[in-house]
Formats: sequence, C-alpha cells, structure tokens
Amino acid sequence: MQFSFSAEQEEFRSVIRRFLEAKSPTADVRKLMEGEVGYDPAVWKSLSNDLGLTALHIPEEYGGAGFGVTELAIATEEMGRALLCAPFFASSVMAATAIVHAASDEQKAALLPDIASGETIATLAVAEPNGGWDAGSIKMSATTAGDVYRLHGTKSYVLDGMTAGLIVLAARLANGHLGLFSVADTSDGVKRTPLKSMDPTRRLARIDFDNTPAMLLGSADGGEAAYAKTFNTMVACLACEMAGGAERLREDSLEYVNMRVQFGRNIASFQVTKHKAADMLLDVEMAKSAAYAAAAALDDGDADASAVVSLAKASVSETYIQTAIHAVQMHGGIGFTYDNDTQMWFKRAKASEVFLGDANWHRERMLQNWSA
Amino acid sequence: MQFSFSAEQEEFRSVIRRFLEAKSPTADVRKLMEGEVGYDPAVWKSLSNDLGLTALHIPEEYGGAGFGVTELAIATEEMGRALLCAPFFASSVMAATAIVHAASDEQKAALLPDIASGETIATLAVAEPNGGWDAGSIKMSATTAGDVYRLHGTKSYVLDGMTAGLIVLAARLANGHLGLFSVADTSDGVKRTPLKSMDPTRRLARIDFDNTPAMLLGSADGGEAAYAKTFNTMVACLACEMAGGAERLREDSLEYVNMRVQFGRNIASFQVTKHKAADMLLDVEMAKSAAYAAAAALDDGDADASAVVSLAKASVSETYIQTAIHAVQMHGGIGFTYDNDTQMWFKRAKASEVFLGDANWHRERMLQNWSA
Amino acid sequence: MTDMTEQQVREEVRAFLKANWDPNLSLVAWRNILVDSGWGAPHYPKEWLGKGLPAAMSLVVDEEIREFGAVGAAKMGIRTLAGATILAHGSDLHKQTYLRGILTGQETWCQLFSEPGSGSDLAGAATRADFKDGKWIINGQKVWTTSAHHADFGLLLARTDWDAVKHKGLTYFIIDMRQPGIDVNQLKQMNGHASFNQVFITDAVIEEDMRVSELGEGWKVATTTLMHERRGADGARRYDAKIERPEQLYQEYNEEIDHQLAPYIWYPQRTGRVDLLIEHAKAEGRYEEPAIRQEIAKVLSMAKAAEWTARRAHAAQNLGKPPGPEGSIGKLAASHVARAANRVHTMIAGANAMLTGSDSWMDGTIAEILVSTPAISIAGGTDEIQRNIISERVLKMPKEMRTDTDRPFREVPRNQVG
Amino acid sequence: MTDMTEQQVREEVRAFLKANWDPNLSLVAWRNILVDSGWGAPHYPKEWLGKGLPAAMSLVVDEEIREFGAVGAAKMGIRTLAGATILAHGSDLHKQTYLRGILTGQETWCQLFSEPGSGSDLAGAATRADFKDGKWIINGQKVWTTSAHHADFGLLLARTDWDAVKHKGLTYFIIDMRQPGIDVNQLKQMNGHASFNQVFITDAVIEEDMRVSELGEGWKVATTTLMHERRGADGARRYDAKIERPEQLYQEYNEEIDHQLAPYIWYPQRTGRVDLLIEHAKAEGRYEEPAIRQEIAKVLSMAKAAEWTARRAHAAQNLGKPPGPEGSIGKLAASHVARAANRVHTMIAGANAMLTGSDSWMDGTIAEILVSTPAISIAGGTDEIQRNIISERVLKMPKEMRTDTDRPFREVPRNQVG
Repeated sequence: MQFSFSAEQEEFRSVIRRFLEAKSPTADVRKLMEGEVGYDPAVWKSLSNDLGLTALHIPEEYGGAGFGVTELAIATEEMGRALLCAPFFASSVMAATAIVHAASDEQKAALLPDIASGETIATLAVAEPNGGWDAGSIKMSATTAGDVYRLHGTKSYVLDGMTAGLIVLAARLANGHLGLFSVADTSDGVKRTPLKSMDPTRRLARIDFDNTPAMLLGSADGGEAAYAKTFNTMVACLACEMAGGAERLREDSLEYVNMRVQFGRNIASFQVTKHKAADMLLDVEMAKSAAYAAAAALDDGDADASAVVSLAKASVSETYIQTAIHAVQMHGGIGFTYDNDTQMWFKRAKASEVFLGDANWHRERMLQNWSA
Repeated sequence: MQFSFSAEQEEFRSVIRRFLEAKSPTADVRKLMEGEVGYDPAVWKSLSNDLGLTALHIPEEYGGAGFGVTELAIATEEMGRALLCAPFFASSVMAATAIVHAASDEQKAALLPDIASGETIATLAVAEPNGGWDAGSIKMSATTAGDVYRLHGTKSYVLDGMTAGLIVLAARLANGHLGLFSVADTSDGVKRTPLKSMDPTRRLARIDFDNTPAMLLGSADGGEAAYAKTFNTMVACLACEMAGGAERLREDSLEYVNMRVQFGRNIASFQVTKHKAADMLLDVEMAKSAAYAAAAALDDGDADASAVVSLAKASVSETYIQTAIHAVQMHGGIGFTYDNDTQMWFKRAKASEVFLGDANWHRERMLQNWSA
Repeated sequence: MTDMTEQQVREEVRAFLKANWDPNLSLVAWRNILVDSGWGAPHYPKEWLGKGLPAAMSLVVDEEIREFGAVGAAKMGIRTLAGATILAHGSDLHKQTYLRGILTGQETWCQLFSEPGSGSDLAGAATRADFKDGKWIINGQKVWTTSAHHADFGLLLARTDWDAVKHKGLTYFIIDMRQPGIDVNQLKQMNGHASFNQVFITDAVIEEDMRVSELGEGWKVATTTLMHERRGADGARRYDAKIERPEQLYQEYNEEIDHQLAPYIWYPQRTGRVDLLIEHAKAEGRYEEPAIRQEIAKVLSMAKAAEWTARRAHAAQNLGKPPGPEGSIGKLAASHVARAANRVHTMIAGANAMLTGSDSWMDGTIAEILVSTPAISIAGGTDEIQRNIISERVLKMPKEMRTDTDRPFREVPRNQVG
Repeated sequence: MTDMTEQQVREEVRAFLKANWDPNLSLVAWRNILVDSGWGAPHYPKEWLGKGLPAAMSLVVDEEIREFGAVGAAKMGIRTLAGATILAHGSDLHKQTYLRGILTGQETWCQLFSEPGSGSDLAGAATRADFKDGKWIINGQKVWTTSAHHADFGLLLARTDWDAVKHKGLTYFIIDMRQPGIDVNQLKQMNGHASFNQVFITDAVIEEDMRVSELGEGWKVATTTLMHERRGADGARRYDAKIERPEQLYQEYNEEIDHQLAPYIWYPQRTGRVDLLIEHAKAEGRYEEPAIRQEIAKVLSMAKAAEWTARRAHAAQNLGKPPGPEGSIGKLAASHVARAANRVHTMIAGANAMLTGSDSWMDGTIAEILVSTPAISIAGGTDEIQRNIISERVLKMPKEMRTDTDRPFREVPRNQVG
C-alpha cells in the first residue's frame, strides 16, 4: 500500500480545490441548499466539461479517463471539504461504478458515455424503508416475462433521487440472486417523493416502483459480486468525503480561536483550547489515514479491502461528527447559529454517520472480513 | 429515596474514617498485601469488638446491631477509601447477608452471632471457573442422601477463600432450584488453592469440593430469592467501596498537583490539569450518587432496586478505573512506580471492574430490571 | 430556615388550595390571591410575598399545586432570575415595583449580559452607560437575549467606568424594554428555531433609581443572577405543561405557556431526550440489539447519576448549606448526557437520522434532538467556563493567569464588533 | 537524499549479504564488516559509516537483513538516540570515538535528562556541572534512566550557569558511567519490573572534550535527542527477536537480546497488545458477543489508523520532508490505543482480569497489559506535553504564558528534592 500521493495526484487535488473555492463558496452552498433543485447546473457543466470529473474513473473505452478509486476519492474529499452541492456522488461514485462492475459491454457503451460527459445524471437506489445497505436487506423483487424485467417495491434514502434521470437499482431476482437494473426516470410506474433531508446539501428521495419495466445489467447471477465492489467504492469515497469535511471544520475552528479574543487574549492561547486543537489534529489525521487506506486497498485489490473500507467508514464518521461537535463548541454561541457556516458541516457529518450504514454495522462487517 | 445522610450516619462515617486512618495507614496496607495472611488479626479484632462493624447489619436477635444497607455501605466506602486489608467484605457483606436472607431461624442463631462478633470469618462462594455471578451460571451440584447434602464441584474467585473458616456457597439442587449451603473449612473433601491476585489487597482462592457434606440454609426452593437479595447487597456495598477508593484517588491527585512544581509553577495552575480535576470531581460525585442510590434503593425496598444496583456497579467501576488512570497520569512517572501509593488503588480499581460482574453484564441486567 | 416539615408544608398548601382555588377567576386575580398567601413563592422572605422556606421546599409546594390541579405563580423565563437578583440586591423600591408582577406573570423579563464581543467573558461587556442630566444613557449591543422580543424589563450589565479595571467598571441596572432606542432582532439557530435575540441599544434611558448595584459593583450582582441560572440548567428543569380544562383561567394559563414557552420549545430536545431512548429503540425494532442496549444503558446511567447528584445538592441546601457552585457540576453533567443521548438516538435511528420534520420519528422530535444538543454545552456558560469555575471555586486550584484584570478596561484587547 | 530506489537498495543488500554473511564469525567481527560496508547504518552519512540514505530506507535494509537470516547492527536502547545526537551535534572526536561501538553493540548508552524535580519540565534540570582545573565536576540526581545499571556512557544534561535563564544555562555532555561517583539504583514499577534507575552523581568527572554542546546551549542538542525519542515511540517500534540457530554468532546475539532487552521486556504489554485481542476473545469464548466485537473493532481500527498515520509520516520523510513533530501525534495515538486495548482486554478477561502470573492468560501476559499501559502516556513525554508540542509547533498556536524562562534560573521556583 502506498502512503503518499504522487505529484500528479497532489496537482489534481489542487486543481479541484481551486475550482471549488471559486465555484462553490459557502454563500453559494447556502443558496443551493435552500433552493428547489439542490445544485447549480452551470457548475455541474463546468465540473464535467472543464475538469472532466464525471469521467474520472470510467474506463477510457466508454468515454472516461480510466483513473482509480484513489483519484475518485481525492475528488470526493475535496467536495466534502467544500460541501459541494452536486449529484456527483450519486451519479459518478454510485451509479457509474455499479454500471462498470455489473453491466455487459453493450450496456456500458450505451450508459456510461453520457454519465462520463455529465449529460446524464444517474443514481443508485439500494436501501429500502428498512434502511439497510447490505445485499441481505434488499427485498424488492424483479419478475420477468420474456426478456423484460418488472420491478415491484420501494427504494428509500435515494441520493439525488428527484433529479436523477437514470436510476440504477438492486432488486431480488426470482432465482434468489441480486440483480442490478437500470430504469429511466420516465418509465411506467415510477413514483418519486422527496424526503425531508436534515442535511439539505444531500437530497434524498423515496421511489416507488409499480410493475416498472427495467433492464437487467449483466447476468442474472453476477449482482452480488458487482454490488459488493460498488459498495466498497462508494464507502471508500464517502470516507474521503467525510475526511475532507472534518479537515475543513478543524481548520476553520483553528482560524476562529486564533482570531477570537476573550479575557483580553486570543482564546487559542488557553491550554484547553490548544489541547483540543491538538486532539482534533490527531483525530483528523488518523481519519485521513483510514480513508486513504480504504481507497488504496481497493486500487491494490487487497484481500481484506472490505475490512479496511468498513474500518474507514466507521472511524471517519465518528471523527467527523466529533470534530463538528468540537467545532461548534469552539465557536461558542455563534457556532450554534444558522448564519455561521459550522452548522452546515455539522449536519453533513450527522447525516454521514448513518449514510451507507452506521458505525456499528460497519465494525461488524469489518471483523467479518478481517484477516490480519 | 433520601439524598442526604443523617447526622448519625455522618458521625458513624467519621468514626470509621478516624479508625482506619489510625489502624490502616498505607504503610500497613503495604505490609499486609505483601504478607502471607493478607490481614491484621489485631485490627480485625478491634474493628469487630471496639467498633462493632462485623455486627452492623446483622439482626439484633442474632447478636447484631440491625442497621441497614446504607450503614453497611458507609463502612465499605470508608474501607475502600483506606484500602483496608480485612475479610470484612467476604464475611460481613457477603456471607452474613446470605445467611440472613436464606437461613432458618435456628441456622441464623447458630451461625450469625460468631460472624457478628468477628470470631468466625466467613465467605460466600458463588462464581465457578466460568466466572459468572448470576444464578444461571451456577453449575455446581448438591446431591442428597437423607438429610445430608453432598457438594461436588469447584468454586473460584472466592474472596478470602483461604482464610475463611465458614464457607457459604450456592449450588444446584436436584430439583433444579438454587440452594445456599454452609460448609466448614475443615469438612471432608474441601481443597483450597490460592489464586494469584493482581490486587494483593483482595485475596482470592479456588475451592474444590469432593463429596463434601454441607448444610442447606433454609428451604429447598428459596435459594434464588435469597441469593438475589444477597447479590444486590453485595453489589451496592462494592459500589460504595469503589466510590470511596475513587474519591481517595481524586483527593490524593489534587493534593499532588497542588504541591508539584514544573515550569516554575504548580502544575495545578495549568488549565488542562484544572479541567481534568474538575472532570474527576464530576465523575466521582456522580459515582457517589449512584452508589448511595443503590444502597438506599435496597433499604427502601424499591421495585427497581436491581436495576439501580447494577447501574451503580457499572458506572462506579468505570469511574473508579478512569479516576485511577487519571491519578497515575497526574502523578507522572512517579505514579507508575511501586513505591507510590497510587498503584495500590489502581489495582483495586482494575480488579473491581470485573469483581461481581463486569460493566457490560450489569448494564444488561440493569435494562432487564428497568421500570422507569 | 424554618421549622416546618415537608409534611406540614404539604398539608398547609392543600388546605389553602381547598379554601381558595377557583378556576373561574382570571389568571391574574388567582395569582394575586396565591401570592398574597405566600404560597406563590414560599422561598421568598415573609416580608416580600413569601414564607421564608428553603428553596427545595418550594418544589414541594409546586408539586402539591400541580397535583391539586391548580395553577401556580409564573415561573418561566428570566423572571425567576430577576426575582432572585432583586431579592438579593434590589432596593425596597425594586422589590415593591417588580416582585408581584414577576410572580403573577403580568410582566416579562430578559437578561442583557452577553455581547457579540463578550460571550464566555461576560465581564468584558462594552455596552456603555453614561450619566447625563440625572439619567443613565445606554448604548451598545447585547446578544443571546431570550425573550427580548416580548420582555417588559431587562436585567442590564453596562460599563460605567472605562478607566477602572474590568470587573470594577460595570454597573447593574433594570431597563424598561418598552422604549425607543431598543431594537430587537431574532437570531435563527442551526435547529431552525429563533429563540435568541440581538438587542441594539441606542440612547436608551434608565432612571437613577433603577440602578441595582453600586457604581462599578455590577459584576457582583451579576454573579448572583448567573449562579441561579446555572442551578436551573442541571437538566432537572421542568417546564409547565398545559392543562386541558374548560374554565377561563386554564385558557389564560395555556396561552401564557404558548407565548412564553415559544423560545424554549426545543429545550427538551437539547437535553438529548434520554426519556425517549427506550421507546425510540423499540419503535425502530432495535431494542434487542446487544450493542445498542449497552449504549442506551450507559446514557440512562449517566442521566440518573446526574439527577441523583442534583438531588444530593438540593438535599444539602435543604439542610441549610448555602447554594454553591454545584450548579456547574450539574450543568456539565447535562452536557455529557445530551451529547451521549444524541449519539445513541442517531445509532437507533439508523438511516432515519438523515431525515427531518414529519419524515423523522415523532414528527421531527428525533431530528430536532440531533441538531439541538450542541446548545447545552454553550448556553448559560460553556463547559469550559464551568470547568474553570469548578476547579477554581470548588477545588480552590490556582486561578488562570490574567492579563486583562489589572489594567484600565479601555486598554484591554477585545474583539472588534461590526 | 539519494537516487537509489527501494528495489536497488534491496538488491544491493542481498548481494552484500550473499558475499559476506558468515555466522561462524563472532558477533563483533561480523558487525565490524557490516558497519564498514555502510549497511549497518545506511541512514548515517557516507563519511561516518553510513550510506546517506533516508531514514525510512534503513527500515528496508533491516528487513532484508532479517529475511536473509543475518544479524544487523546493534539497534536497541538509547544507542540509536546517542548515534543520532552525536551525528547531529558531536565533534569529529565524538564520532570517531563512539559511533562504531554504538553500531557493533560493544558499548551501551543511557540518557541522563530527567530528574526527580524535573520530569515534564526537562529544561528545569538542576544537576550541576562545575568547571574546575580543566575538567567538569558533576553533582546531582537523575531518574527514569533506562539501562543505567549496565551503560558504558551517558548523554548528560547539566546546568553550567545558574544566572542565565533556564534554557540558556544547560550544557550537554557525554559522561563515562564506569567511574566512581556514579551510583545506580533500580526503581520498581507498579507492574513489578524494574526497568528504570535513579542515578546519584557525586563529584563525577567529565573531560572538557566530552562536552557536546557549546556552553549554555545544551537544550538545543537535547531537543534533537528528544525528537528522535518521540519518533521511536509511535507504537510502530519493533524489537529484535532471538534467532534459534546453532552457530556461535546467533548465541552471542541472543545473549545480547536477553541482556539489553531486559528493561524492555514488558514494553510490548504497555502498548496494550492489540495483536492479542481477537485471540484472547476466542480463548475466553467471547468472540461472538456483539458488544465485545464492537469494542474489539474500535481498538483495531484505532491501532490501524495510528499505524497508517505513522506510515504516512515516514512516506513524507522519504519524499525528503524533514522529520518534524509528527512523532508527537504518533505517541499520543499510541496512548489512546493502549488505554483502549487495556479496557477491552479487561472486558474479555472477565473475572480472570483479577488474576496475575500463571493464573492469568498467556502466563501473565494479559495481567501485565492491565498494569503496564499507564506507562505509555507518561514515558518519553506525557500526553499533556505532546499536546503542548502539537499545538505550539505544528499548529503554531500561542505559547503558554511562562514565568520561568525570563529570569535567572536560581530564582525560579522548583521542587525540593530530598
């Protein structure tokens, strides 16, 4: 496993950071999170066309740039840092990855180029009202009449489910296997309902399927393996997104205490503030290490990658919310106000505790895949 | 529930504290913990005859003073504070309580007066090599031939098991019920083996019983109820003992940091030291509250007394070891040496984490008895 | 101290209520009767509408009134701090003018201490009070002022001497909030509520007889107010609940609750709602999960221990020991409990923790917990300030080295406020 | 920096070993060959027995030597700190005199910094060095001196100027431990081992050419030693292991380990032995308990994250970034890991946690963990000191207000030592 980024990767990170500082300042995030659509189509276009981020890890033969999970994770880390409002995680990280791992070559050729170019916004619908992200929790059934599959049931907590034009989803085949399917948002029997998201920068929806025609991606017995790989990538990218957010909170808090005066001195000069800042640095550095290790384990094809990925999700999510709690506390009363930016990351951290499975569940998954 | 001690109880506490300061200074504790017997018979005699502590909660008709759990708990709290080396917990808190709850009037008349006077040192043997303290973990069997019961099996972690002249123990009757028995240390087939105690102020032994004749205390179907009451009293007293130890550690640490100079100032003047001391006060005060509540709940006969008792054991044990960890840390290098007294309480705290059941087990027991 | 036992108190209150309670009176009329009897504020001194009973006994009285189905004196909001402060430091004029209105609920109060530039460092207040033509002219900006938007009076800490050292230049006033020159702005919080206000004060006027402290001695009086505030924040606070009965008095009482409780409507949630943990876990079908049970049990234990510790402190007061900084212990414990409860509610909620409003359990209650608990370790003095207080005042450890207390306040570095 | 890749290094080491390794040599004879080749200390400069490779590359070399079944240069104990300090600050005489003996293992070192009166505050050392008749005469008392009972030389920090301010009055020396006037007393720890010593120094003598720092500049040199000490304490440290083979060289090597490792025999236990958690849980039949699994997973996660963080720091060094205070981060992480592992081992052990020695699992290993982890947050600089360092040096936050650094040391309050 590699423990440093290459010069190219560092440069890639800088480009994204500069882009997001320019295109996604918190004032804009506030507007978008209070708005109807939840993202800025112009920024999305620029991110796709100018930076090519939507093509990042899609294979070159399907219009992508063919990079690995590590590069994808660098992008999500920076997006987490900037709290970017965009369907990148749903479309590129989740849906595109699922298609890459599940679909046949023809299907990939049909679906991936438009995702790579950002024309199509896709999402991946896994969890159902029971809220589980593992294959075992998926109860939705797919029946078949000839070549056409029909879907019956409800998906919930679907990221960007209201805006996605293409829905990839997991359902249970008659043979008991998991199948990954693609459905257009305009298909028959698709009913989408927005969910009230506590974190308004991450929009969720419930989607009901009533005898909806769908295309099975790949074979009727490869869904489990494809979903397992997809899930690991999603989780590693989320870990990096969270690490990026945690680092931002840490830096902002440090800046604030260095500026704020109480009792005639900077509050950064109080020993308890200093020690808290030191603990936050330790926590965030450890979280970054875990998140990077998760991405690297996937790129390396490590046997215990699932364990490392789940370790990262559990650890980083706890660090993120803990850092957010410290950040509010270090800002004092102002940190609890809506007008202070800290609350935006706090809510993202809170929602991230449970998105894609909570810490307890991932720790159990980690031990089940532990080999060391 | 009463949330303050009466003037008489406060005076009672002062008497014990003065006694233990005089008779159980740490220099003496060190000698005893390194010695063979593990306690000082002269101090035991004085504690029994002069202070009457061994008679404290034994009913007056059997030579006792008839006080409640609260007074017994005050005594153990002070003993925990002083780290008294004596078989008080085994004999008075455990064995005497078991006899009070289980035995017939004749049996009480036969057994209790000598325990009350301190002549007899008794113990209660419950846990077996599996280490469980609940009735369900007791596998040792008692067979019967006419009036005489015979015991077969092994008890472990028996407090003061090498010094006790009278062993009360719990075994499984042929009818499936739990029975409480008394056995003399000189009975046939009793083989006692000292266990190497990490905390040398609390001696443990394994006792093997091979067809050992024993007397059933009370009836052949009352053992469960008697043991449940006994166990609650033991645990409440242990909680108070731990609270006493934690408070001592807290006070000693505070005294040390107020005296110790580094960087040209008392280390008590560093804000992180002050905040740690504040947290320790909070923790210890909360622990004391829980421990006192456990004793009071038993004296009041509260319906949820088992829940409160287990809450107290779990909470106080965690506070005790946490306080001990802080205490070593506040002493710095010297706190890790054998010659510094902190380590003695540290070991008591460590052993107390698991004595009579660990925190996880007690929390589960607490929820099962929760009514609020 | 008094010689009445708890039992005697309960009996006397019941006898009084039996003889006097009438839900067909107006709320104010009834409360005047109650206040005149001394049972409205039994912990007030006999000469000032009370009975001179210990503070904890007044909880017993409240309990009796509640159980009888009657309505007690007005207790919500800053009024109790105003009452305690006026009793301790106010002039006879202040007591005469304000105590009754506080207890009958006819007048509402707010507390003007915090400023944008001085939060934890309350004594760093820079709102100015200048004496001109026999009156005090007030200018400055206050913040975190609960209820300022409907308050009649405010407890004001303002600087009257800029050359004195920090703690010696403040004076404590009662200010009439219903005057020009006072502008109140609501501040929205991260949980969506707007309970606090910014108060902009421009040339507001206070008569000299509404000065509570000696000149430059305002800090001492403020500490009384703060001590009472902290004591109320130990998580044991209870809020009045509406009574659904037909008579007019109940209607007025319920309206009062709606009106005055509005800023506090999320306060139960900021405590973490330990009371809902088991119910929540059962509702999500997770109460049997061992790892979740452990976490629930830990929080319940912490909350119970905190409650018992508060009761030990109250019991000590009942035995005549003066109220001390144990409020800081309780407040700190409440922070721990709230934070832990938030964590466990999240764990229980699972994916539902991402939702809010009607999509969250109990019509948004859980979601509100998740974004409200950070307030409890800040409001009324941060956890850090509480630990300073405990270590310095309870444990008598050395005070933090100060560079701001030994020179004229005008020379002390402070935040620039826009 | 060098242009050799890791692969090249590995190949060259293997070639060297193939050509030179001979287990029938004596340990010292072999090590002299190794040291002369530069592979004994490849991170030393070329002119001083090394190859000028980055520090992390020397781990790669060690790995190759181990895998080859050969024995490397002596690494245990204070010798590595001595080597690093002498390389950075020593004179050519020091380098000539000591580096080879350090690497061959012929000479053992100890570090005489801490004193009974100055633990965290190392710069508060009050051992005196007085210059008389061309030599330094040393008097004082040191403590926590690992290996002092068998050391040949010591790294000594002593005060040469009592009128200078604290950090400007210290001088750094090399002291010969085999002289009259040095008395060593072993200190027993709470875990029963006696790894540390008190050293009483009475009129011991140091030649002027064994002074390492300029007069009064000893603190600067000490910080080099301390930085290297902290970097070694991030939990990633590995100890040499015996090799059971018949040849004489292995026997000598194993004896060296027995002798020099004795003070460190419990060091693995003070880290909390995360590596044993799963095995321990399985042995106690508790690996399937959900609540225990959660706790095990938490500790494993923490330990892994700490390890990866250390590797990120090493990787940064390999890229040519200078070693910085990240050692403090690693050390702090190791404390958290050890404390958590202790807690979980206790939870797993259940009633067995009350036992020790042969009655405890793995012949007392678990018991030793339970009473050894408190050391890790103290030795080599307490957690509190590490947090000071991180906040001030990494985060550049304001330094603690000091009252001890701006006046003559003789006027600074300090502990009275018996």
